[in-house]
Amino acid sequence: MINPLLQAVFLPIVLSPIVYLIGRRVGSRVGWLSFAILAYSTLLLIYSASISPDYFELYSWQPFGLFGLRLDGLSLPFAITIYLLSTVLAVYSIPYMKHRIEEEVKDEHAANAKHGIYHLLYLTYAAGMLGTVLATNLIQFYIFFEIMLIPSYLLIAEFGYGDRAKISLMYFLWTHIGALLLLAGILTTAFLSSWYSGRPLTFDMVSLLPSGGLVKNIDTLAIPFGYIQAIAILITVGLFVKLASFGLHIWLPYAHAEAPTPISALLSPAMIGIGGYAYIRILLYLLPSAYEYIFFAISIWGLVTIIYGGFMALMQDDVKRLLAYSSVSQMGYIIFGIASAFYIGLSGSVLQYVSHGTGKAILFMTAGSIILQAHGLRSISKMGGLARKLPITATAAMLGFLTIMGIPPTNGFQSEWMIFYGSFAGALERGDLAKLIVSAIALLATPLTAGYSLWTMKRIFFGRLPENLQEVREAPPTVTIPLLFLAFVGLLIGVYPALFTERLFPAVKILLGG
Amino acid sequence: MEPLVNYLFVSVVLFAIGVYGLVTKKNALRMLFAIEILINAANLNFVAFTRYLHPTSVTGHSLAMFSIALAAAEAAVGLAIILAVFRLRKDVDVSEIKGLRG
Amino acid sequence: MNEALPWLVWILPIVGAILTPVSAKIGDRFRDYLAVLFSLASAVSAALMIPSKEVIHSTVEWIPSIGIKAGVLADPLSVTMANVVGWISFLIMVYSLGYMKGEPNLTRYWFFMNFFIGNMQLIVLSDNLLQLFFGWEGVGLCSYALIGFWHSDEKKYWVGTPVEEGGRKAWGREQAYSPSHAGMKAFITTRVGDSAFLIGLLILYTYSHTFSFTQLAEHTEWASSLASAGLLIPVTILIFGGAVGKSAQFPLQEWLPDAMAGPTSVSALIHAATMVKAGVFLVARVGPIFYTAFQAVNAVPLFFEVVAWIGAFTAFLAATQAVVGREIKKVLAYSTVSQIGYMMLALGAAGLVSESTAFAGGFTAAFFHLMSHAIFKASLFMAAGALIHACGSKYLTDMGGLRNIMPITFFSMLLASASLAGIPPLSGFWSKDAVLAAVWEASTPCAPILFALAVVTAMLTVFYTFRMIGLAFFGEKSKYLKELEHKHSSHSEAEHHLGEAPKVMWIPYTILAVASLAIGIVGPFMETYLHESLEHYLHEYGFKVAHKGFEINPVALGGSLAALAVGLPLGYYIYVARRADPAKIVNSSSVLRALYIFLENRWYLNTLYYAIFVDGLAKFARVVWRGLELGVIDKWSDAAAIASIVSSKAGNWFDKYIVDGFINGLAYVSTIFSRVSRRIQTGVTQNYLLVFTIGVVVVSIILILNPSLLLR
Amino acid sequence: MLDIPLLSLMIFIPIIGSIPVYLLGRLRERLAELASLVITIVVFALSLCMYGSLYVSKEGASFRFVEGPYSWLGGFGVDYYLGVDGLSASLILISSLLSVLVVLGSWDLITEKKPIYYFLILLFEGSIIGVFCSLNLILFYVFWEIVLIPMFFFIGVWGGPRRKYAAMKFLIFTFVGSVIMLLGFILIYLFTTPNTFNIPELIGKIPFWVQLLASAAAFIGFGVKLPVVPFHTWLPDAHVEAPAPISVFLAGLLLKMGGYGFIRVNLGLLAEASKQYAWIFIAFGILTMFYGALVAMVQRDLKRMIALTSINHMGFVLLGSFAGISALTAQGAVYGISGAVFQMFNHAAAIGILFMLSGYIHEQAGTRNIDELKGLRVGMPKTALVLILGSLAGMGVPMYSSFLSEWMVILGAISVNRWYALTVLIPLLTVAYFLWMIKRTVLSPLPEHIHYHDMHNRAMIGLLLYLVPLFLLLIFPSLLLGIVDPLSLSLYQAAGGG
Repeated sequence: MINPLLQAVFLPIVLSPIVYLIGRRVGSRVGWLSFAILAYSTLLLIYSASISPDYFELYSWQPFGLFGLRLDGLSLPFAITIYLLSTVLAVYSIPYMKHRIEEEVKDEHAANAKHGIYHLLYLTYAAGMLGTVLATNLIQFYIFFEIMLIPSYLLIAEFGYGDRAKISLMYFLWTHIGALLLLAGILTTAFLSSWYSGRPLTFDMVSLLPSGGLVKNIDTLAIPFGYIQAIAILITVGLFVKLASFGLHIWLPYAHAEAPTPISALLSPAMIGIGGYAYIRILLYLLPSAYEYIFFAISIWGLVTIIYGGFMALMQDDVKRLLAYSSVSQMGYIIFGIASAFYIGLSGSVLQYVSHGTGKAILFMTAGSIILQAHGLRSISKMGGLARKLPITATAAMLGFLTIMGIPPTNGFQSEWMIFYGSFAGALERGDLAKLIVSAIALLATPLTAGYSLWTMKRIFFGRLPENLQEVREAPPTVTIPLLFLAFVGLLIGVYPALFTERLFPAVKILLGG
Repeated sequence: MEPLVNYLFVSVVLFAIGVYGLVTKKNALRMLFAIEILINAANLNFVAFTRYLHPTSVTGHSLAMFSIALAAAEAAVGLAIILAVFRLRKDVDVSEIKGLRG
Repeated sequence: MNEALPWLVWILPIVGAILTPVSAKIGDRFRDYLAVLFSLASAVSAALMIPSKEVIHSTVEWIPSIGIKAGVLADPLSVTMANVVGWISFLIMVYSLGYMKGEPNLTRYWFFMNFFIGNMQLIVLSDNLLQLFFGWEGVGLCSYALIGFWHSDEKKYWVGTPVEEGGRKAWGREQAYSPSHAGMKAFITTRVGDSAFLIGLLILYTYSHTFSFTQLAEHTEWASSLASAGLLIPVTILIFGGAVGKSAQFPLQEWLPDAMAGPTSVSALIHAATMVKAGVFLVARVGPIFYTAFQAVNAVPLFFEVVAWIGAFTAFLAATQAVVGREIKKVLAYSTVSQIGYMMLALGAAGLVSESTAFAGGFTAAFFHLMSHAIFKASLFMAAGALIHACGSKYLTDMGGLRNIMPITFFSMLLASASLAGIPPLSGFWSKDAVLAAVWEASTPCAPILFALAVVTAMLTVFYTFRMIGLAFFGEKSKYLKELEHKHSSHSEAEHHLGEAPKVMWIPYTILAVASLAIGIVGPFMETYLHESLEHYLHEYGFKVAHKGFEINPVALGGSLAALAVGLPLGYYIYVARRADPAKIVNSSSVLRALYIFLENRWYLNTLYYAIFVDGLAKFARVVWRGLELGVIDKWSDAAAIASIVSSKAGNWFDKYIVDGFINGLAYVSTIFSRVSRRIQTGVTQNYLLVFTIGVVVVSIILILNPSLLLR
Repeated sequence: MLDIPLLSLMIFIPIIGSIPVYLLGRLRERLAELASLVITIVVFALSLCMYGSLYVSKEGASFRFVEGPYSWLGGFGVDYYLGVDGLSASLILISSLLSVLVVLGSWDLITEKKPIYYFLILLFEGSIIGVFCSLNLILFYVFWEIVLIPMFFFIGVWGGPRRKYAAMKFLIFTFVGSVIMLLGFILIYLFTTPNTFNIPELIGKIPFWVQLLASAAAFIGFGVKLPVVPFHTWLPDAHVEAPAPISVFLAGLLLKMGGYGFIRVNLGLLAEASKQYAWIFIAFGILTMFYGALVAMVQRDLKRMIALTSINHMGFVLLGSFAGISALTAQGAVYGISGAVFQMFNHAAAIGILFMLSGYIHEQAGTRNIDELKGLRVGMPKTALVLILGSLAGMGVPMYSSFLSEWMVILGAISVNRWYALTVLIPLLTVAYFLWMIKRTVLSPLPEHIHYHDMHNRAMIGLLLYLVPLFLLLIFPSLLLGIVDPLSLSLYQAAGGG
């Protein structure tokens, strides 16, 4: 098969207009088509992963260097997660968006057109995310970083709930500002690299170029440390907006709560975590010393984010908002793992992305199925005892919560122990007592997650069933099967993490110069 | 033979008459006649100067011929305009025609 | 000897669990029996491991890139434990057939029961801490799910005494909880301990680079490096934290009494016989390793001090609370906590001995007590379940005089509680004796205090045991029972009539009761057998072996006999013979009354925790939400937007009035100028001519006046 | 290939063809539309050939398809002298492309005086192509002035309510500007040996003080066209009054004349002066960018907003070209100058679709007032979709090549002086006001009483055509930069850099 990665990224984009046109005819059923496309692309990913543990595709892209797609141990978990979720959610969207669009548009022709638009944007969005994690060129990375932003913005603006106009605008502006800061950081890096190394300006992060690409960890050059600090701060803040870390997170609860649920289930697990990927991929590749300089600060930041998100989640009554805040908290874990300065910790946060991906996707989908079955009910205080009416949903929700709580045998536990182990190890390697204490505090904060998760579980699924919910029935298989499938994947990785770790650990080790 | 000054004097007189007529008369036809007188004054000068300064050449005479022909054409055009104006407003009083007003 | 056996022991039940939803499709009875079958298979394969003398240790790759292996380790410790767990679980599964008959959603029940057995056996048999932690959280999950089995929270399933049933409020908080709440409480509380456990685990791993027990025991360099980092004591104690949570020791004991909201079979299996022992088992697993570690760096074995003290205190605390328990299951729960305190105490004492040969003593004692307690407490719980089933009430005060109505239950419960009270020659007597002996032999200054605490606890144990028996089986039938009987006689087709429990229920707990008797009879030999096998096991951890035979420590014997001598008559006098009315005694003096309420409210610890960790955190969260999130952070984007709009408005104003205004101003000036200048243009030809002529004249005059202008 | 006078064809086919088109239009107006479409397409085809051959023979730096010099006013060094390099080629390409699209768009939007309208369109196209490929300053000036005539009539005849004012303002500004520019040319002619107006012969021969004066003159001349703040005030009015297709010409092509002039004359002829005093131009460029962006944000009239956007975008051109000429490294120069050219190209397409949209919206909703346009998402979904896509092109977010060009310029700027990194904020502002506009118009709820009618598919496709090159160039920027980069390099080296 020729250049599978290129296909995997561009097939959805290229085919999306066709999907749109077909969608105009067949309405929501076009979801099966986009499901097929994404499934095929996922297979392509797996195929290219099977070719070699570090699989490249490079295309000329003057004047910015190479248009490269790279599937190595680091990007593999992200890529697989993204496309897996997109594939599964494509199926899930069929019933959900049918319901969602019928709420607004009565006329059948217009509704079909909307389905077409939805899937057009959906495919572009998925491809954008994949491109971001596969990119080897900073400019290319940024382009995909934005390409994934635009369709999601349109999806929220077009299909969202509530004051979607304002919220989508807020979403776009916040994340775009973050992206710009990131870009500023990237450009400065590239410039410094070319100035101080005397090489021409380039943005390629693949060192096997004739030109040599960007100098790996450019701080080996004689660059004033002030610049490096500046870059570190720029990139950190830029990416932490995407990661919705404490203080920069405010766009997230709005966006995730008001987006149509399949998109929330893609935004929250798949997209925001990409910030973490970028952090590992870019900052550690280019500026280890900057990382050394900043990792303690961001570990504190991560800790604050963990706890803060947890507390905010406790306060929520809207189930999707609650999940959104829990995402903030989970991103805190990713940040914390990144700050561990130890390869297992970083790999832990990569796995955390995967596990949060499965877990939070499950949770959002369960929320969606409740919304679907209980006719738009989102207020937790009006729920209760739903476990009897929605047994499968309840089971899936339990598994989802277990995943984000990090309870074995879900994959949440694997990522959790790796993150904290890495954090301890990093602290002890440096004999850094403060870091050790911070890590301990962070670990002791995990019952908070358990707290809000189980409490939510109790309030939604246990206890008395309100009168108005007596007629609720279990969701259709197009909803439940994706749920169970994701749950299965989560458990699989949880029991046998070597699926990812075998390639992940070495890759991260190299990044850390280990 | 007559000194040049006499010719010049005559032409000045003619010129003054022409200017006088041109400025004072409001009737377009009269003004046209006045212009004719002006031109003839000029012609007289041409011929006179040539005769006295370059007795051999005929530049002045030819210029005079040229201007007479021109005057004829000009008179024709002028008459045409005047007729047009007359048709327009049963009158050829120039002071009423203020189209050039800025 | 087949290496697959240990694997089977924990994988079979999990397979059974996974099959449950499938078999439920075939038929309910099929589902139930299949589930029981799987637990039996697990128990059998556990039994098949006994004959082997040598240790089975088989591993498979798990996370190769960092050299983490999954594996099973079947040594005497785990094999014995596996058998205890396996067989008791099997019996309880059988019991559930009767007890849970006719409940809805039994698929969930069977699934989690089997899943629990699997995870418990995983804890027991795993050869490394990480895998153990898997099982550890797994059983926690099952406990959560099964406590909350009746998650629709009807009042009858609540634990504790609701206010409308005459319950007391502590600090204005009702002391009764719904099943789902109780499950949540259990999970979160244990989760706290687990976090501590995880911290210890991970720090340990950073130094040892292995989770495997055998390797930890073999190379103890990690101990020295940990000690040099000053982390040895904290790490060991943090790991103990996990045990504290799981085994409901002080200060995390509060979840267990409320865990009684679950079905009684669950309480019997998870919250009496097996899961809560996981903590003890963990300490037993790591105890020897830590002991050798401490020896290696010859540090003060503070770890064991802590274990011993927490054990002793918890034992006392829970025993006092058991004395006033109103619900039969809660009494048993308190006693469970208290007995586990004994085991911890014994383990702690084991580590506090001067020379390593004596370690085996406390170790054996703890383990022996674990076994016997598992047996009689399971039996007690099942019997209690039968009582509740029969009476339809969980309150001791609603029972009474049942000995004639439920003779078998009475008989087995009597045996079991005698064993609990430590009446010779039942198993409880020997094991408790061994514990006391171990404590006495502990070479630490405060050994006498611990011993005293243990004896007092023993006394209380005897008392509350007989209180329970007395209230349940002796004396008059309670008013409640009379009404019940009357109701039944009026319409005999009532769903459950007051009488003996069905076979499927009474057979299991009778078996266990008898078993505790049997073990009691062969007590000394049992103890020596355990002692030897455990010594043999400890030997592999580099302990010196001193083949001391069975002997009775007179002091310990004296202690336990004294306890009996005090507790038994008192209990008999008040509750069996009913010679005195406890209510009167309590109300007689305000001190006693205050004490009674204090005990009934669990020393107010529960309410204290709620005040701090539930209300406190909720308040904090609300404050942050109002103040920071909505107050500050939410405003940022709006502020930015406003700023940019204002600035651009300013720019626009500049554009409109300054730049454009300037241009238009120029145009205006020029128009004024032209308006002035156009006045000249009258349009009358003569005027133009006149001007022209004048001009000519003027020019010519100038030229005439000064011709030089012309001639230049 | 060189034996065909390709450039003259491209100039004179439209100019001469305009007369029959007019006459046909007198017979039946439809004929005028079709005929002008045919002619523009022919020209587009020719320009494609021209561009293709240039692209194949990667010679962006040197002039090709040279015609002449044929003496015209022999005595004064005024020759008929044509030729194209990378710069002119790309601009000619976009001009011919836009002409086709504009003719298409005018079918819907222009209803009266069609024959004369198409006559002027063709005249405009021919003359602007002339501007872009004439190698003689006077010839250049002549075409430059001819361009004004049709534009003046476009605004004055087909314009909106205040068309007289706008047309006059436009004419005065640009005319004054170009006269000053002419003075500069004459200055060059007088004080340079050999006395000639032919650009290739002048390169590198102009004394420095002449360069200073001339570049001052040229700055005003081109600056008015570009436009540079504060010479920009004619532009919003002209745009607001002009009919939509003409706004496309205005912003898409007329402004490019300014950019072209800056690069061709200031960078090509007056290199030293430009290099030395680049910071002045750069300062003006940055001022223009911020100014346009800021002022655009509060506009109520959609079209006025877009007009100011194009001011903002053209600021990039000024910044890029002068940052490039004064760059420290050859690469910075390439980023700057190529970025500027690239930006001109992209802006032509992006602003084209936006102006056409404003026209359609005005036609369909009867207003262009952002506050009165509500719920387009429901009311006119197709238009809303195109509006969003177009705005994305205007924002320079990386879905289109406009992102690449803007960032190339910024890169070039930064490589001159770190403080120019300030311009990173510009794309942010742009995004902000575009999204705000979209929020208010597209995403707002549709009031009951309003009933819009949506554009039909042909118009939609006609609009989406604008986006094709943008998207293509995002993935294959080398299609354009391949021939522009050599030019930028040679300019940079000619200016004594690198």
